[in-house]
Amino acid sequence: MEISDPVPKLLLQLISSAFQRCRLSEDLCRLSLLLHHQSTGNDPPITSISIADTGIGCNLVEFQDLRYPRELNGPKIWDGLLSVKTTCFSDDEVFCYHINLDEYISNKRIKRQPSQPKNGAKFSGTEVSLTVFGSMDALVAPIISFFQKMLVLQLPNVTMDLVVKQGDSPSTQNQYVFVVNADKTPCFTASNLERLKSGLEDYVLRHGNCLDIMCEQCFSHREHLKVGSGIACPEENRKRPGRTMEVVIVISDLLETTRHCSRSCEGKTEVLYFDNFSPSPIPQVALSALKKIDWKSYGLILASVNDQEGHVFLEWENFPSYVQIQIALHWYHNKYPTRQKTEPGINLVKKGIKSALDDLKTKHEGFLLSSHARKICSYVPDLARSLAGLIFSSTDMDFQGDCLSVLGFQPQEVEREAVEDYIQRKIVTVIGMNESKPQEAAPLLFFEAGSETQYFDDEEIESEYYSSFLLE
Amino acid sequence: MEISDPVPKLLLQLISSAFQRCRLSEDLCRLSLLLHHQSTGNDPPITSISIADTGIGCNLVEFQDLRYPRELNGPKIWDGLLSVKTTCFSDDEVFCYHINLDEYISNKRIKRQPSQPKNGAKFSGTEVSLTVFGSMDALVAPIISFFQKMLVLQLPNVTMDLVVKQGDSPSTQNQYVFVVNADKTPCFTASNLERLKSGLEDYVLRHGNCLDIMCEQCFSHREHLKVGSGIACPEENRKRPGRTMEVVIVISDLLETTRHCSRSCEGKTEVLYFDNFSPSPIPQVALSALKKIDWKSYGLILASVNDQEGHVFLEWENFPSYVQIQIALHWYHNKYPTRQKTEPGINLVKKGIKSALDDLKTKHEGFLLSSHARKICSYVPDLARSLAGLIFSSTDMDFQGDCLSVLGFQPQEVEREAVEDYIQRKIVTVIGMNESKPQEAAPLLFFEAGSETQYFDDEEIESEYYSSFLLE
Amino acid sequence: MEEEASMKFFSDQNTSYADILPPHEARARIEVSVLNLLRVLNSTDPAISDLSLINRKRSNSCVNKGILTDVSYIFLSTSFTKSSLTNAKTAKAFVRVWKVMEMCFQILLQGKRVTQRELFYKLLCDSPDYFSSQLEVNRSVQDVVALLRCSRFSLGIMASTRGLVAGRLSLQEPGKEAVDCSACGSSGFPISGDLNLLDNTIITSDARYIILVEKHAIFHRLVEDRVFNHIPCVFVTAKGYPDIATRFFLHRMSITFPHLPILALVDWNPAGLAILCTFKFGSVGMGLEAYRYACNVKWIGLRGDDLNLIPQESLVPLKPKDSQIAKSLLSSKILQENYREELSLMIETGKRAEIEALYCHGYNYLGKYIATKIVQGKYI
Amino acid sequence: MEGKFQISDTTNLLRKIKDFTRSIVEDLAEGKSPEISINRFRNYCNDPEADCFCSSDEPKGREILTLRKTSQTYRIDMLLRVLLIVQQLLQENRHGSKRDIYYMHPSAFKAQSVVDRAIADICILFQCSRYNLNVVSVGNGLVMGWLKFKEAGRKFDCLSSLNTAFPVPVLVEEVEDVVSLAEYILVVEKETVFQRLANDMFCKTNRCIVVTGRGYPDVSTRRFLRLLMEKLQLPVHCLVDCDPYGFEILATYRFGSMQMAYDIESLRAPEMKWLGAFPSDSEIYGVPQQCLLPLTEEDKKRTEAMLLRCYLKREMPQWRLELETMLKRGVKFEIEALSVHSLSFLSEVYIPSKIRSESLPVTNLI
Ligand SMILES: [Mg+2]
Ligand SMILES: [Mg+2]
Repeated sequence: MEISDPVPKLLLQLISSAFQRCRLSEDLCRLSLLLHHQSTGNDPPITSISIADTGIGCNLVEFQDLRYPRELNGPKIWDGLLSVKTTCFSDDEVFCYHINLDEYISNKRIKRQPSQPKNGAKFSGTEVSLTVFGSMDALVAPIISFFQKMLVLQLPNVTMDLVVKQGDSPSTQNQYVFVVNADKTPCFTASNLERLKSGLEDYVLRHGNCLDIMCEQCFSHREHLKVGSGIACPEENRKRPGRTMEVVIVISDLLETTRHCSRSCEGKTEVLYFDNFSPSPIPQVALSALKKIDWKSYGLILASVNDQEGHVFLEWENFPSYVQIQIALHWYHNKYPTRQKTEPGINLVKKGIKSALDDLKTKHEGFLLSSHARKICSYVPDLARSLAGLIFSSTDMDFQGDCLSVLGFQPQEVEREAVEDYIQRKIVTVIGMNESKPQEAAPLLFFEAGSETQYFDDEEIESEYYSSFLLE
Repeated sequence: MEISDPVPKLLLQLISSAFQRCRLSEDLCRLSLLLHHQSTGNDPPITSISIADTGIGCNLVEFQDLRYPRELNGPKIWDGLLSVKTTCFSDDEVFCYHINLDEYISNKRIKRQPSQPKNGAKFSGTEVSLTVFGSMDALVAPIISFFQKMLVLQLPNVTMDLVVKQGDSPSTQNQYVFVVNADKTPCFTASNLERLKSGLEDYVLRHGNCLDIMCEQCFSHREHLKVGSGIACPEENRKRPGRTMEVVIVISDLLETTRHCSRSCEGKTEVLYFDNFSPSPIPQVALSALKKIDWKSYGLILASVNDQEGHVFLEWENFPSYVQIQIALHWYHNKYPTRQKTEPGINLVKKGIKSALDDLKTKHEGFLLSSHARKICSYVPDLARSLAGLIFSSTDMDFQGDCLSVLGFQPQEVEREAVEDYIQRKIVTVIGMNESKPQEAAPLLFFEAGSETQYFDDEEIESEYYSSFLLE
Repeated sequence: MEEEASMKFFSDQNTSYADILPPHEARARIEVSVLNLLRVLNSTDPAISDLSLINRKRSNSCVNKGILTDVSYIFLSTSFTKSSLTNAKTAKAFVRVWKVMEMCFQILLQGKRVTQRELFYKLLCDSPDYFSSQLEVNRSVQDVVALLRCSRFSLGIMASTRGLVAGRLSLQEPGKEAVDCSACGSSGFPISGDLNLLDNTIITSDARYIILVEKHAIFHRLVEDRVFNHIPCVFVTAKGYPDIATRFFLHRMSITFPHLPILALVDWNPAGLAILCTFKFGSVGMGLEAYRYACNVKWIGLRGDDLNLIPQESLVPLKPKDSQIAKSLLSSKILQENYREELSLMIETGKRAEIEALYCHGYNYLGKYIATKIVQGKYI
Repeated sequence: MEGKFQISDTTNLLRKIKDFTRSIVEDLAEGKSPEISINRFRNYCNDPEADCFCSSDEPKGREILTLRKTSQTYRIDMLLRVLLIVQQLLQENRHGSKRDIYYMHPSAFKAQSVVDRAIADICILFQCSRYNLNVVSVGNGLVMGWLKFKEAGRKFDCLSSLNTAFPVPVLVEEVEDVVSLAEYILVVEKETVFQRLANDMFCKTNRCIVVTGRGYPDVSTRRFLRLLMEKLQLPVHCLVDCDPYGFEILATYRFGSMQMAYDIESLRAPEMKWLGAFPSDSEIYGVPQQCLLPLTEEDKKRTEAMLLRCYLKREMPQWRLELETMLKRGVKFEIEALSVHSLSFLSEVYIPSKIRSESLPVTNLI
């Protein structure tokens, strides 16, 4: 018998709470999870679970909302009893409670147990433990995945580890450590968004944080990643500031040689969602937002949005499979903890995503262009060639010199190719800029005080040379 | 009560016989018809009829074929009794008979009456008389018409008159005299055909011999009439000669001023038929022949043939209504009388008519041309103008003189128009001749150059202006 | 508003025209275009300059009714159409303009001229993605003309001309002997397509009239008969609708000899009148290049008055195309009343007559006809 | 003597016209239908294997026009109408064009082709060329180069301006005093190529005379070319597009046209050589792929029809082979396609090298 779904969900909630307690601490903290399978003699087997953190100590209110994870049909796998020990820095003792989640009457839920003295030691922390029937095989993967995602937030003061013990022999013990790579990560003073960007980059480079180091088979340089980020705040922030939607998008070219790396998403885009510094299933509203983004204006054609129990993947119609897009959304309130759970509005999510896309576009010319702009860009090499041709074929050296200096080249050092390249890049940049900027009229090649100006179309009089008076 | 149809028919037969007896006489003869309406007191009224001729005297065989004119329903209007007095030149007495047409048994039909002595007088003649009940109003018109048609044959030795008496007062007596206009008509030696031509001309000019003299309102000149005639003899004439079909056709333009003369036939063509020197209903075979003539080859399109109890009218589709066509057919045996009544064959009739039409064509150039020839003729004025132009514009006076004298003009008297006219007429004549002559095989002595497509015109393709800058 | 509109008619400010430039000046304009583009492109507020092309639509055409002069003309005003690289509709045309400019620049550098067909092939091989038909090339050339305001000829493109001249005229091209146009045969002297050359040709004449002939064959007849010996005149024909060179030449004549009346002998049909009007008023189709060549052309024949000279059979029914042309002519604001009347007469009678119809009076009649008309002052 | 059209002087022709008129008048006066015998000519048949007489100048049959058939009567009518005009032209010693004649009676003639046919009939009837009738046409042709001549006493001095186009003279028969220092005559199909050569100053570096008929050559251009050939005895080379239309033009210069078959001897250029463009030139000179256009169905039909012409098989089998090659390859190209790489390719490379190789016996076949 395995421990079935409801339990992991409860566990993730407990871990998340522990993580928050660490996060809010100003010191380095540790979050340890122990899964101990006491297989010896017992049938059904018993797994004891302990979640210990060195965070700021817990508030019993946190447990108020926990519900007993009920299996509709099936044997009872847990008695519903959480054993909680917690102490704040300023406390003199460690408080102990038994919390029976199977108890409906709330004031009967929590039973105070005798406290343990701290003996003057100054520390804070919490340990929550429980014992369930069944093997823990189904528990390990979601917990690892949770920790891996947690790392994306790159909170530098929290180290996480998971110990899985089979029986009592130390040889059957596995330990997983989840720690932010300190030398590569932003310092403590970095903003949440900066950390998220860095975290998502790492996440991509390490194949979803599965690896300890960057996968060099897939990515040769960190610089090959294109990262864009955006922030969106709700309108009412003016009155009650603090809520923020942060979006980071990382686009990476897989190396030619390892395009078919088994760990890649095959061109699918994983969307990570964090709700108040905690990995979270994506809410419906964000899902809708993802569907409603005008991807086409970024040259993307969305094929489908697959929601596999909170794990969301976007599929594209027109993107080469070796290009990977990774999206992370983080919705949080600066003043944590707040008990009031909120959801972002759909426009807020869209705004955040678009702002991240626009950021990408701005930073990378010719990137994420709409199909219209890409079509225009396809003309650019030709145009650049003609312009360079005009410059270099001219016999008027002054003119050539003027052109080159306008473009910032030194006359002596100039190769035609470089000029052509430069013009091409410039034009592409302008095309990209035009896309994101609200259209404002471009200047005319010759400054003229024309009367009405309109875009021409095919209606114009046919350019027959020997045309008659009648064409008037 | 009127004397109804059957009686006139019998009367016309009797008159016809009397006419033949006159015709065969070599002297001048007279044929008198007296209709006497004895209205006084009697009811129903009685009309006594007498047909007297000074011809050669009759042969009783003539009466053999007469039948009592029976009315199917209606009162008996006649007792069937003919009273006949006749004598030949060589007879000493006038023989009298009563012939009862109502008697079927033929040898009971004729009852000899006492003869009357001639007292040595030398004369010949016959008088047939009968008495019928009823008024004679319906009798007069057909009899007059009969006599008028009779005149068409223009037998110069027979004078016909009709006296119609109402009661005994001379003031109520009308006399009609039908006499061939001696000074205009051919002499005795003229052929039957000549007389028929002349007679039909008169018939037309006098509006169907209704007038005593030519109607000058309709016809200004006799010369305006175009007359054609034709004779056709049956093949077997070689063995038993004598039977002849003679056809005369008169075509007349009515004067512009009186195109709508009430007496004209409005463009319809009356066909007169004579059988052995006697007006006769047209036989079926002649009717068929009329329908089968290839009128189109004479430029005529036959619309319909109307047979109104023996009076046949042809209607044309394409003939102007002021042009009148009159046709007379005469089928006879030279050796008259012959008891054997014959009918002409259809081809004979056709042959006769065609020969008359061809006669017209020959005599009148450009007349009765087929639509094909008329189309050809439409080029004639042009041709003539060009030829005259070639002659008159030439600066070579000798040449001009040559041409004019070839055409029969005296150089000094020549006007270009006259020459042009003359040439025109000449060409039309040639075209008409070409028509009647059997077509020779087209003189094409070349082999075709094959039907390859010709793409280009050799000439300045100055078709409206080039409007393209393409210099090609 | 009204006043402002009328003001425009009397100033040259609002007309757009194409200059005839020597090669180095045309090249300079192209160079300025490149520099302007680069400047804006590499500025602090970078942009891709739009090309402002003179609007070649009918709606941008104006009529100059000569009040102070006898010359009326049609011209393009200064309304623009914009060709922009960032506009999907115009992007390709934008690139084409530069491609054509580049090609013309090369040609000018070589001191050569090309035909439009050659230009087409060059562009077809150089940039097949942009040019697939002659039409696209022609249009782009027009765009370049509208952008640079210089004539097609100045861009190094040869113009073919069908124009001929003959009569009492002497032409001396720079560095050559003078040509006596009364002695150059019935085929006449061809008007060069080289506008610079035409501009620099010395023209002398003792003629008293310039006679514009619609048809080549009529021109030939008049010259063969040496009609200019009897009527001191110069004959000009464009063999139909005029090309720019012929109009340019006629205009030069009218400037050089301002007192010579220009009399047009055209068919009595709407197309004939249209040809006359093209000489007289110009056409929007020639756009920027030719409005300045409008001449005060008078209509000498054929006209409605002459119908009694023509046999009935030489009058041919108007064809549908004629009616179409007539309709279009009538809708023109510039057409003067007595021309309108002639047109209406054509429509009313439903007939047209060719000049050749006068030959029914003999082949030498044409000269007499023209002389009579001139003597009687019968031209409108 | 037989079949050759002798150039008859005006008097002679006028006399013939008068004889003709007189004979018609006589026939009519006698009530006879006039019969006008018109010979038929052709310059080729469509059976390349045939043992035909197409190469001879003899008539290939004749028709007799009478007043029996509507169509023939119409033809006589038109013939006489035109003849009247011709007689006037001759008497007044003026020239008129076929267009002039047509326009004199447009409603009677109905179409230019009617006049054309009447003129052809008259030429055949009187065994003369069209210009003998004083019917001339204002040609479209142009000429430049090493040439000087007089037309009806007026001087044409092409030498004075070697690269200027002169119109081909209208009165070709009155051309005299032809003087030339040229080594050859180059006939080009198109005005564009002519202009190219002018622009390249081709005649400055090459001693030649360049002629173009501006597309399908008209009678004056062909007649003028023939006259130059006769007077100057120069080799003639022809440069046309490599397409069926170009070939048709070439064949028209070389063999004359079917329409004017009756007067072929004064119009064709019998020694003309085909300079190009040949189908194989596209490879030899690297014509870019996009300049090669596929033959249309119409093109193919045309080409197939031309391949049947007996004169090709008989006289120019190598031309025929080239034409077959074109059909096989299924592509055509214009002369301009040769010069995409360099504008002066034609004048500096292509034409000179072709003309040089002409003198070599091997390639002299074409
Ligand atoms: Mg016209
Ligand atoms: Mg061609």
